[in-house]
Amino acid sequence: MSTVKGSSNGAPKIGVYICHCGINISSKVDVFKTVEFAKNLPNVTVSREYKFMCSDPGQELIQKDLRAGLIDRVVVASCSPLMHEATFRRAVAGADHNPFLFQMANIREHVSWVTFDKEAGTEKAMALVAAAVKRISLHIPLERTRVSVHPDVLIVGGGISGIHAALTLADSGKKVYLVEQEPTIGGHMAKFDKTFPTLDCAACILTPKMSAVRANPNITLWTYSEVVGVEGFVGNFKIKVKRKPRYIDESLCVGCYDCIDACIFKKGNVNDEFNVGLSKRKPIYIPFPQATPLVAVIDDKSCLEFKTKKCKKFCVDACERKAINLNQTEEIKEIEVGAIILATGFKTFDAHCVPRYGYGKYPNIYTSLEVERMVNASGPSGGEVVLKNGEPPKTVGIVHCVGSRDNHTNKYCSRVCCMYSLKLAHLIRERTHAEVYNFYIDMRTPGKGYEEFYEKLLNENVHFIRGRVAEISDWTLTPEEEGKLVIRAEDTLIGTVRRIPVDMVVLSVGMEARSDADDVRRLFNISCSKEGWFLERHPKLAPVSTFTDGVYLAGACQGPKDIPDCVAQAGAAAAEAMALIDRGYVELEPNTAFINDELCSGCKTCIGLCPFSAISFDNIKKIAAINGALCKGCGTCVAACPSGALQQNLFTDEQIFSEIKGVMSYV
Amino acid sequence: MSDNKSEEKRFEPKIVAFFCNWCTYTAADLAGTARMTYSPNVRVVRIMCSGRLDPQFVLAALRDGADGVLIGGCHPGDCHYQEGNYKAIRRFRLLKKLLKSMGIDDARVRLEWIAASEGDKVQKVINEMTETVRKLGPLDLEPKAWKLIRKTQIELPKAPQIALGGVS
Amino acid sequence: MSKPKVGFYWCASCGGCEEAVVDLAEKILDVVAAVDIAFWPVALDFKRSDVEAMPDDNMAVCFINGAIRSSEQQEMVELLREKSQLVVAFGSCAQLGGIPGLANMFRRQDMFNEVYINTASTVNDGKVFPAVSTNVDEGTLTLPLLWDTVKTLDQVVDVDYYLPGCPPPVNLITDAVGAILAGKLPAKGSILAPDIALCEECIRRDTKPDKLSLKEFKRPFEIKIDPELCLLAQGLLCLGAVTRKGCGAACVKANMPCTGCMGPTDQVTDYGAKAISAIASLIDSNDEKEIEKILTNIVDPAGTFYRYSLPASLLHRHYETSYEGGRK
Amino acid sequence: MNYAYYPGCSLKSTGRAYEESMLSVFEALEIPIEELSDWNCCGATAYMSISELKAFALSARNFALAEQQFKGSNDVNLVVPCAACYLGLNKARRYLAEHLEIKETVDGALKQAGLHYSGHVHIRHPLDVLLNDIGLEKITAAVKKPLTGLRVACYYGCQIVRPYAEFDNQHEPQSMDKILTALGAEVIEWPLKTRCCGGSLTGTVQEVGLRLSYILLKEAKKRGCDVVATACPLCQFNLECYQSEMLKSYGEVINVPVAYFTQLIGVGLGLSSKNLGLNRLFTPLKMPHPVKAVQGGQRVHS
Repeated sequence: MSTVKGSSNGAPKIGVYICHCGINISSKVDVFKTVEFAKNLPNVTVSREYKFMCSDPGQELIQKDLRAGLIDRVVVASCSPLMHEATFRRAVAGADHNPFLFQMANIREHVSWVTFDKEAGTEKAMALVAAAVKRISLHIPLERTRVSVHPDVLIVGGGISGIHAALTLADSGKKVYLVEQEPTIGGHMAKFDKTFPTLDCAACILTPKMSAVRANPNITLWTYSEVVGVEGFVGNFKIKVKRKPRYIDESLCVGCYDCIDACIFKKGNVNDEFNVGLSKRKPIYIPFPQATPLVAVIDDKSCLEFKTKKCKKFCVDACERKAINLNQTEEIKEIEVGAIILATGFKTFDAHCVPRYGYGKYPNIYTSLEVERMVNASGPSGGEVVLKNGEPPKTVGIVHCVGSRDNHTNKYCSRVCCMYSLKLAHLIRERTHAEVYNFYIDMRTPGKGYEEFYEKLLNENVHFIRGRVAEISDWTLTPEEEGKLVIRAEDTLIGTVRRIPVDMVVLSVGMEARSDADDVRRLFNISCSKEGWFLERHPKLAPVSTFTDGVYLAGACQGPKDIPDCVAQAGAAAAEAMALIDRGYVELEPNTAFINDELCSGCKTCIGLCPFSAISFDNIKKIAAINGALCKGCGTCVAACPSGALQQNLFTDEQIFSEIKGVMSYV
Repeated sequence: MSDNKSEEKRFEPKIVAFFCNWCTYTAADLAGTARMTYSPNVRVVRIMCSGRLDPQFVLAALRDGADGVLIGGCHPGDCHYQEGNYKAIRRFRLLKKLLKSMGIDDARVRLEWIAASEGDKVQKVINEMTETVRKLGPLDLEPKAWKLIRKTQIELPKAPQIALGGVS
Repeated sequence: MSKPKVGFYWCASCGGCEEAVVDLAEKILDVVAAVDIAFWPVALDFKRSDVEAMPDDNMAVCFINGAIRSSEQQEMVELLREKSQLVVAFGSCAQLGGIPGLANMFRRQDMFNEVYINTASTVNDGKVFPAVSTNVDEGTLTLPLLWDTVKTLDQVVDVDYYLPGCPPPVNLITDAVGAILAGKLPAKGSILAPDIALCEECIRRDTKPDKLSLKEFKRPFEIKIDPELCLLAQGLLCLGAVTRKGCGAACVKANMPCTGCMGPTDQVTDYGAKAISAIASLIDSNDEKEIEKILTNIVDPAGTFYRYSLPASLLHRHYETSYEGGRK
Repeated sequence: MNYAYYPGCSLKSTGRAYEESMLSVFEALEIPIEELSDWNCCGATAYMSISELKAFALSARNFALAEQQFKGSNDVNLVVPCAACYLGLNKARRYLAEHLEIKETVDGALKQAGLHYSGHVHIRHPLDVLLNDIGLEKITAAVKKPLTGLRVACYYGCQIVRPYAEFDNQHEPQSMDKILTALGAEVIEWPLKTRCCGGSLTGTVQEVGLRLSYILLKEAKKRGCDVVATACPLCQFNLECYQSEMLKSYGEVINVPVAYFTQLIGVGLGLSSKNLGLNRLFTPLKMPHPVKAVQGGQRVHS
């Protein structure tokens, strides 16, 4: 249905297009009634509906009317402008009209999807359409300003996601800064033994990529470093990176371990981060043999010299290359980049938070990550799965969903635990031939070859008990339970509570946002989901972009993910960054503030209000002056301007007043 | 609503909302994507930042027939433009003071910090706001402006005889 | 040919506007020479009947000052509108409601009680209030009805031009008269004053810091006011930045903050709201509690920010005291 | 900070020893506490299971009285030793705070009695008060006869930490452990701290109730404890009074003393066993190394 009217000359000719969005909108908004309503609004010459306005035929509807001169301004009532404003602006521009003679009415997210009653929905939709129509008459043609894009990219976080993104970009010839806060890249993946479902060893597939990073001339690798300052905007970020002193000259150290062997401490005396505390390291150390860069680091919190200034400093003498420099100080690097990829990863759930599982209270209760190290040939026990008493366990219980799918801790599913629990079950059985019990709520194995892996485990005589574990304790009732850990859980398949005595418990801890996630997101000016995961621009259509242009997400910092998903997303993030850089420029939204010199009294009210120092006082003209390139278009100064001399493109007082009148013009 | 006879009489307040583009408007979109049904009485006007909110807009909305105004911005410290929401809260505080002194129940104007992830808060706040204003009843500024003129024709009570008698 | 006829009339006002005409001093002679004064009750003996007798559009222009708040004023301005080709709202009261407009903060009866009962000097045992009609032996005496709500001139009749100020500055008056006589008039509805804020002509502008922020607001009697320094920078609520220029910053020169009699510039809809936005933006705190504390020294927001423009504001008047307003 | 004491029915009957010992301990530690005058049933169990609203109304009356009695202070700390009362009152306080419709009805009821509750009452368990208001330091300082060598199984029961973990961990409560450790006792590590004692089942389906308390005592004994410390009159009753029954049913001699944690504190503070109601215990409390007195910090053994 559609109607076309002539218009009195001079007056704007507005085209209104109402979208059904399949039935997403039309089920709660009477589209035809709305078209009728729009037709009778002032200056509306064309009023149409269409199933999917965002589709090509939908856009062509608009373009035809523009070309035919039936209309010179466009209002589309469909989804959120955050979703398709860009699409329709392109369409308008495509028909040789200024893209800013366009306004969108959000009748899906803000109406049909949130309104129960169709009549009410229709009324609300009409109000929003009326508002857009009133407003559009006041729109004027605007030009986007172009800003060139700096060709370099910053990647924060050197786990598998950061590594993959870095290599992808570097291979395309882009210069990349990879910043990692640990002394080595590799992240969590480097700690794993085998990877599901293929059971190929993590190191075998990761370490080549790590050394590739080291070798690639396009990648500047800054480990033991943190981003401390972010300024500027898409295409032109100014970054400050703090390089913590490792007291070893990276360019000289060859990773020969001589200094470490020479250390005054003959044995390790500090919990080894890489082995998640299962072993000790010395104050001077290399995290693990494949560390990248393969450079020693001195931990000044535990080094005798730094604590007492009384160390004999054998390490210094031991180093032939004189790489050790105890006077090294923290260094601030300032760089410019066009795009940023955040790959800051995750942390595992702290099992102490579920006291009823006895982690930290009873011996032989381990987290999955600890067991990963245990089963790892290069791990603290050289790959042996052993109890505290050195014996191999005869029975092992693996508890799923620790810190996942639980109202007391995290509501969400961590997505990887079922699969890695199966993997650990397999490895433990392989190493010890122990009886392994998996306690699960649901077995979640979506993914290529995942279900098959589960199938395989079922045939390896691993026990599966469907039910959340109630408690783990040393409270024994029968002689055979003596000296064991008793797992109490309801077996929901046979409908009874079971007590299973085991020698060792593995708590399959879930994934959580890093504790510093909130600082990081503020630093980069992006949002977080409730759980602390970085928020993507759109869950489906913009999963690696953020609401801050030029900042992209890769890996588990955006939500729980397994390795394949992380790598895939890292590739996507790299591609987004590449697209931005290869375009070479960004077009800034023209919604900036501007000043009417004749009206400015030079009262200076606005100047102090701009957080971007875009406003200055022109001492010759004695009025305020705005630097359009610095203005980000918040409009704070506009609201403050006492004489209305300041206005904001696309959000002038007039336009907003008319929009208000519009929404209040009820049918 | 008309599908329910008993509710036909119920007063449906009109509320104008000013939502900042980056947090609250996005949260409202999220509420939509999550299909969180809420009361249809609120009409959203999008501004880039709560710092753009000129108190004039609030009064204009009331003058144009709104019974309440809802303002939504990013949580303190989260402003996409760093400090816009701080300017908003300063103005809002003084505006509330003015409205109070003008005899308008300041519950009719509400400011909420709603982050992009808080779709449920959008639902909650809008429902609450609708109920609050429903309880307060219609503000009805615009029509009243005209009624006032008619009112001027109402006669005052006659004064007692003696009053001017003494004068004459 | 006969000289153009001119009328002056006052409604709810203090008489200051009439004074302003007298302030024209010798210039007034030029005016008198140029025009016939057809109606000016304050100065010359004219009666309403004289006006009623005039043919429509008989006067070239009628300057009306004062707000409109009684049936009589309404009748008069409607009459004068008929008889004049141009009507000029003269002064803050006619343009915005002015000081009398602050009566819109109260009920009529409350004011009567205050004036005819509560004031210390009043003796009124009979509790007599002005009444529209009163019977006495000689017959019935009538008084105009005092409205509950004060209005601006253009809320009652169609207005062609506005002369802002309390009272309008002499130079603006002469310019206006000149323009009218010369027929060089701007678009209908224009305000016959520069469309730019007072800071522009303020002698203290250069002393205003580029980035001004305020930790507290002070009231004139609370401090010794620096005669050079920007008054806002001294913490005084000087509304110059929100107010139209044209007065030569007279008050500021006299070491007193601008209170806004010239009204807002053309781009501003609601003077008070805009003032609030501008002033509040300068508060030097992001903490709600502290902000509240800083605001406590703004004791009468309505009286401060709507001193001259309450009837012209978007809210017009106090809500709950209006007849229909508020919750019953 | 002043405290209002809400005894509830138990502490005036079966739980007398709890009242006596708690009040003496408070006195010894110079904690001002004043019994709530004209208090009534907390509304727990019976009422709660039949008509919540009535239960809330009963609780609310106590709150209103408390506010009345302590007009001066704007916040009243209602000390509630009985676990059932503690939970019942706590639940009522929360519901009144969170559900306006309930508050309105209850207010109406209170109005009838010329009372008003404005929501300024806090429900505090003695454990909470001693640990968080008074503090271990002050308690340690007051110790006269350290409980050294006394192996205690701290038993919290179900109602103090569930469903509302107001002041302690729901699954692994620690407050009693900390306090008694401060008094020199050796608290044993056992996982049954909050496992059901059988509750009112011992009165209804005895064999079930009995089994539940038996499990607790058996485990406590197995871990070599000298005494089980409780914080609930019903738990104390169940665990103490049925030990002979257990002998009958399970052929096992239990004979473990079950004392209120306040009694043990009292012993540590050197209060007379009469003031602590120790004489009321069925199985008398035996100190491992009888301590005569503390002379110049030196313990002298007889």
